[in-house]
Amino acid sequence: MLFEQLLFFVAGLGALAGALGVVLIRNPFYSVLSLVAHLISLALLFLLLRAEFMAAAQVVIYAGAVMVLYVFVVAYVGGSDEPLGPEGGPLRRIGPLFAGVLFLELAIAVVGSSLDALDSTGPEVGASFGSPGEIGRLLLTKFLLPFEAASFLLLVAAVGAVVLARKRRGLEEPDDGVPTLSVADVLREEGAR
Amino acid sequence: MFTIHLSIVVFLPFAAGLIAAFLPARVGRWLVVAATLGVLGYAIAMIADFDGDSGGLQYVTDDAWISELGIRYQLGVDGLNLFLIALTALLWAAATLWAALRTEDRPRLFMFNMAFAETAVLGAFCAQDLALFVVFFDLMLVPFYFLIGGWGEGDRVRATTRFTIYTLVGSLLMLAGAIALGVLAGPGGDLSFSLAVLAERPLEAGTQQWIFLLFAAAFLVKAPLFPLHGWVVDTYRATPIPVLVVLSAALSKVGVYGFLRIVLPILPDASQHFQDLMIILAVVSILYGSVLAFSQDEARLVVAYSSIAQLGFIVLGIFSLSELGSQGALMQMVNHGLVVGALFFIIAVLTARAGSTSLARMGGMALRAPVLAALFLVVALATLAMPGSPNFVAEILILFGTFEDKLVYGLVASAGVALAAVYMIRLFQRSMHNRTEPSAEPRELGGLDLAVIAPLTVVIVALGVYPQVMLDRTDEATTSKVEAAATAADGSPSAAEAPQAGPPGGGAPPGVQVQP
Amino acid sequence: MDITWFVVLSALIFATGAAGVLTRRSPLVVLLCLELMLNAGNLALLSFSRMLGNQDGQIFALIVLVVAACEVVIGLGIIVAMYRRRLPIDVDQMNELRG
Amino acid sequence: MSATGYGWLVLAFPLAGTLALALGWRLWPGRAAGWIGSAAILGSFAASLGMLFELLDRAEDSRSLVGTAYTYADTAGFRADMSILVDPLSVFMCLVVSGVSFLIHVYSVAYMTSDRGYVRFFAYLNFFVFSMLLLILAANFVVLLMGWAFVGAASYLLISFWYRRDTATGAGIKAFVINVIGDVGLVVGAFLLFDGTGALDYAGVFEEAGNAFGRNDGQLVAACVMLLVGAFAKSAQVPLHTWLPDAMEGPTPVSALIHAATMVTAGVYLIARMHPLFELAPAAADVGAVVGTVTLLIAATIALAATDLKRVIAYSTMSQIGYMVLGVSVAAYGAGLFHLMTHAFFKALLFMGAGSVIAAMGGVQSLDKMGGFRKAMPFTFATFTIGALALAGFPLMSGFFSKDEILAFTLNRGGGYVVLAVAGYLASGLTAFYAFRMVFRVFFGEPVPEARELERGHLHHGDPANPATGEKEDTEVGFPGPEHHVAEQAWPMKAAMAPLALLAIVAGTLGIPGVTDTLEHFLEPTFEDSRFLETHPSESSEWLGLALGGGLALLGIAVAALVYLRRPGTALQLRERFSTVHTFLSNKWYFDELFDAVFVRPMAAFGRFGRSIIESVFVQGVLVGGTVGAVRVGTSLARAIQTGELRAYAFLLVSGLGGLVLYFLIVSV
Repeated sequence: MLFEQLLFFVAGLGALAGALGVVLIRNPFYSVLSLVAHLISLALLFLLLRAEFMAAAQVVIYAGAVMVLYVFVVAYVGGSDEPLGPEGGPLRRIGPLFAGVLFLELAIAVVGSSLDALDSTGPEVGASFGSPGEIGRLLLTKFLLPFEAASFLLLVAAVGAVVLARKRRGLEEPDDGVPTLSVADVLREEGAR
Repeated sequence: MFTIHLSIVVFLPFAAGLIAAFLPARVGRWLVVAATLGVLGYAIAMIADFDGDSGGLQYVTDDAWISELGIRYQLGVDGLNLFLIALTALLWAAATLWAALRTEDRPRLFMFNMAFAETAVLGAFCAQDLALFVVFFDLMLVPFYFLIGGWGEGDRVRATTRFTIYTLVGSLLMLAGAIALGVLAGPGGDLSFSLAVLAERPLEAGTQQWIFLLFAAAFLVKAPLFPLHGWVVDTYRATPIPVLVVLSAALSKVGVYGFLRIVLPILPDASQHFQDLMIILAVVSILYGSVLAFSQDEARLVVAYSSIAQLGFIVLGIFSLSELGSQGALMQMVNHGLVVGALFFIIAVLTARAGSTSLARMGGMALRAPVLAALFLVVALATLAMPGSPNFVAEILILFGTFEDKLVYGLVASAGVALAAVYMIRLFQRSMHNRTEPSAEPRELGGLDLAVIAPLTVVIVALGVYPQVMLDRTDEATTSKVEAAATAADGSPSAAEAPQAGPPGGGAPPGVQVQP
Repeated sequence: MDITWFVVLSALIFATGAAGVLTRRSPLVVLLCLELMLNAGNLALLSFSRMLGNQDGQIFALIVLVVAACEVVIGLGIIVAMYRRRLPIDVDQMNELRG
Repeated sequence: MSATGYGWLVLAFPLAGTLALALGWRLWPGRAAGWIGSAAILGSFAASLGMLFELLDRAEDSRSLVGTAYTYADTAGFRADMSILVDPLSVFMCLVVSGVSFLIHVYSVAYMTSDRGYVRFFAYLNFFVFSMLLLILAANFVVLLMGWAFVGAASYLLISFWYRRDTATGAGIKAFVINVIGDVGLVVGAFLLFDGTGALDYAGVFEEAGNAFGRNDGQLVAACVMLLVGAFAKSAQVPLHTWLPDAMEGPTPVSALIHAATMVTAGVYLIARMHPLFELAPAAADVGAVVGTVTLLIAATIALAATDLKRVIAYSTMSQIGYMVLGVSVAAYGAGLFHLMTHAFFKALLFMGAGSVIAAMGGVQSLDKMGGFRKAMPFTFATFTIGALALAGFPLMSGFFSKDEILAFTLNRGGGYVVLAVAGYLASGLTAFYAFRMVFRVFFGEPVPEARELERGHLHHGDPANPATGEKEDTEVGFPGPEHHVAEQAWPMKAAMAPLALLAIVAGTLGIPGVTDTLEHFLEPTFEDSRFLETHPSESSEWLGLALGGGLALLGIAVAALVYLRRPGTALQLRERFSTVHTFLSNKWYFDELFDAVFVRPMAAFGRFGRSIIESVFVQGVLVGGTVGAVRVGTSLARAIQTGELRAYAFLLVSGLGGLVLYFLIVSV
């Protein structure tokens, strides 16, 4: 029990610190690293919640793959220090206030909730709860449709990213002589060029 | 024996338009023309096959659509919409043919929108479910928005904005009315929007009245009738000709058709209650439209205002609440569609020769273009309801229907017949006779233009020689539609708040209408 | 540990992320803060899943993960495209979509 | 073949002619179109004769036949068939119309030779004859209206035949619009009858009228008055007459055919056809009689002052139609129709002669510029004089018997009708005067250069110009063309004029009081139900009337001879002496100005007002502008939220979320 509590507080503080780091650090590169720390802490919390598969996915996909993407982009764009100063108008200054109010509301909602189960550690669950096997079975039976939709979404996002990031002729870079054909070109009426 | 599926008729153009959008333009445009001709063929087969003795619906399609709200996909044909469908098919065939021959700018998109518009209009005419009708009614706006905005002339942005917003506001009022009608008429959540069901669920007279006003607003804007015709001027100026033909000939009929199909059977007491108001609007439209038609210099606007006057006649016929009047109104819808379509094509031809739509710049075309002059003459005479034209039969029925109960209004309206002679003959004379303007280049109709205009003229003449072909098939249906509203005058329970002093068995004498 | 702790922690992380979205100017960091908010959501989903002893919540979280991945891909793609067009990478200077 | 079969043939010939000419307008070379058109009308005339003989074969009480082709319109109690009525009246009218039309077609074959619109002219002319025959043969109001309106349209087309003249097209519009007003009158009249009797066919209406309406029943009188409006519009009776003088813009054969011999008599035919109704509604018949009398007087006075040759004849037409309307309105049907027939002969003849003179003048129509054509055009002189004698009612000419029979009949009705008869006699004196004013001014006196040239065999060719405005003519459509050689020289014109001259002399023998009553006897079956059938003036009073009329005619001619032959300056002196009267008359009693002030200008003003105020301020400004404006305001509010700032959107989102949570917190408490 104590171990779990200890782990919760360590991981929770880690996650919180990571989150604050993301928000407060001015250098985007360190923000990314801070997010990695946050994600790993979160993965620990997931373990506490008996979501082994999700914890693994969190570390492998998020902290691993996605964050690498971030790092690359930061490196490419060149993460310059951003002033945390007053620019951006009044909205920017009251931003934290809004966030605080939101947290208060949510906290009141959770604490003041009459849901008794919240104050428990949850029911006893079998050893296979949250295991990759269980999740896989659910994905291919009960949640087949969302699963397929998600895969399609990924495909669309991939195509979208290609279209967005590809080189364009005649805008800012000299023509490299390689003709490109986009989906938009196919759909455009002839004569409208 | 083949069976007629209305869904095919309705959606054929849309499907063709969609396919054509992915074909090369020169193939695609002819595919759309072929589809409109197919619909026309279907419509002709329907007229031939139609059982004129039955007043009921034929070729019915009836499926559940949104069952939670009691909305059904219900299509059907009776005498009321048979010829309007044929009219729509004919005009779209003519207009797409016309467009196929000359639209150079984004032809596939243009043709797709035309086809889409035909589907929407056919759907509105066929729909037998109020919700479905509303859907098609609003759907009509979409292709026309793009057609006018994308291919219009002159100040097309302003025209499109005004047209869309103004008619959309009307449509939204109707949507509100339709929802209210369905909800209030369906006690205890037993919702139904089927017109046949609604007609059997009479509402309180007071409720009927405000719902009537909502519907009337939508239909009168669409028609258009004075004073809700404000969108006409800009729109008629800007709209490209093939679009204008179908806009003026078919689209405007959906509004007045709505009165016969929906308002009269479902809101009989309110129709009776507002009879005088509607007749006054109609009469004012007739006179106002006529007077303005002959003080216009722009050919398109002459026809625009003449349409207002003609639609005034149609509304007058409908709200005479007599069988003769409605029969005449229905016939006039078809006739007006035919003549106005032909007129706009002719005006397009004239404009091409004069280089301007101004009557002052035309003139003297008859010498070099005798065939054009002859066709124009036939159409112009039909427009002014020359006896022997189908329009005459329609107008005499309307006037006879009106005279029965509302003699005074009828007499005032008949002045409109004389005024029609003034503006139509003026239009003919200014463009065909007198001296030729130096800037105009009179020349004869091309063969392809002739192929568009001549068939319309032939139909006009044929209907003038034998109008019975139409009356035979329509009169059962029209009679049944007016019945409820006409008898509401005789003191049915819900009309009790408007006591009538009418003679037994007859309609109320003019002016005895008591406003609560 | 009671589930309440997890949920409150999730709310705290969510609010922190929201504060970041509202205050930071670099779109890159805004995206990071969005990740924070999504992860806070995931934490809440898993907490409730544990509370109910039902694995459906975990599937939800997984889907959120997918969505987050997509968002990252598109978001970063936009940032790269902006960079290559020499556009300022600053959310306060982007208002092309003004109506 | 049955009589109705011939009836359909009567219609079929000119219709076929119209279609053949119109559709084959490029095929017909030279004068072929003219001869085709003439042949079609001759066929019609032959078929009319066929009808006549078929009818004569039948017993007198079964001489009314209806032939139905198909149901034209039948719905909700409204029933109209495409049907024709063959009875003595319609046969008589068919004979007159097709006969005179044939001669005028023949005349036109030559007269229109050099016109570029030759084929078009004959297509219109055939269409006109078809329409007129349809009007005559109609067996119900719907078909009647069809013929009625077709006639109007044909007349419009023919008046504006030379459509480069804006005076011609203007006159066409005027004629058409007034005719449509008449049509509307007929429609209303037909409704009032339909409302009472439930029928639209003549037989049904007449049968039921007696049961449905009492004598002088308000609705019936109203119906008859509306029918009269139609009749007046078509027959150019006051106040709907102003189109007729203007219609002289059309080619002269048109004036002869439409605006003298046939179309304008349609009103007379209508009243005769509707006589059972008018006898039930004597009040309406009296309206007809009074209007007829007023018209005959007014027109005769205007004719005294008019200087345009064709317009003088046009006013005389109005005046003569006035006599006919008076006749049929006072139930002198036989006499009225008799006059219709003789008038058709001599008026067509007069117009043909006038056409010949105008051709000789190179298109000039003013009497002031004519003179001395007697020697140059002996044939025209002879026939024109015969026509003028008949018009004046010179003893033993055709007009003498027919006109005076009407007046004798009117006198015989007694009471207030005596006043009408007196006016009629007065006008007959004026008629003789202006008829011979024409003869003397055109054919006597010092020959004008054109006449001298013609005497030497040369035809004068003026510059083609519009006689009304002096504007240069567009000879591509405008007549007379440069190679116009018709005056006195074309045999078809003479061939048409000679029979008419003969008829103008001898047609009176069909109804010499006490000697012959052929026409009246033939028409009797149609009018046998008339209450006035037996109330015929006595022979002696008729002869007394004839003597009086003949005397007045001689007096008129004598005065004209005095003024224009013996003392040529008198006319000018008179004009100066009575300049007010002259101005009044030469301005045609200011009817045009009256209409202009009462209808045209207010309408135009309202049109301008509507365009500038109602349209732009109210309809487009307030209604459309208001709606669009309201939507615009709404959208600009919505646009204000769309700042494009990411942060603003994020704030909106977070506030929304916060608000939502707050809402649930509050609700759950």
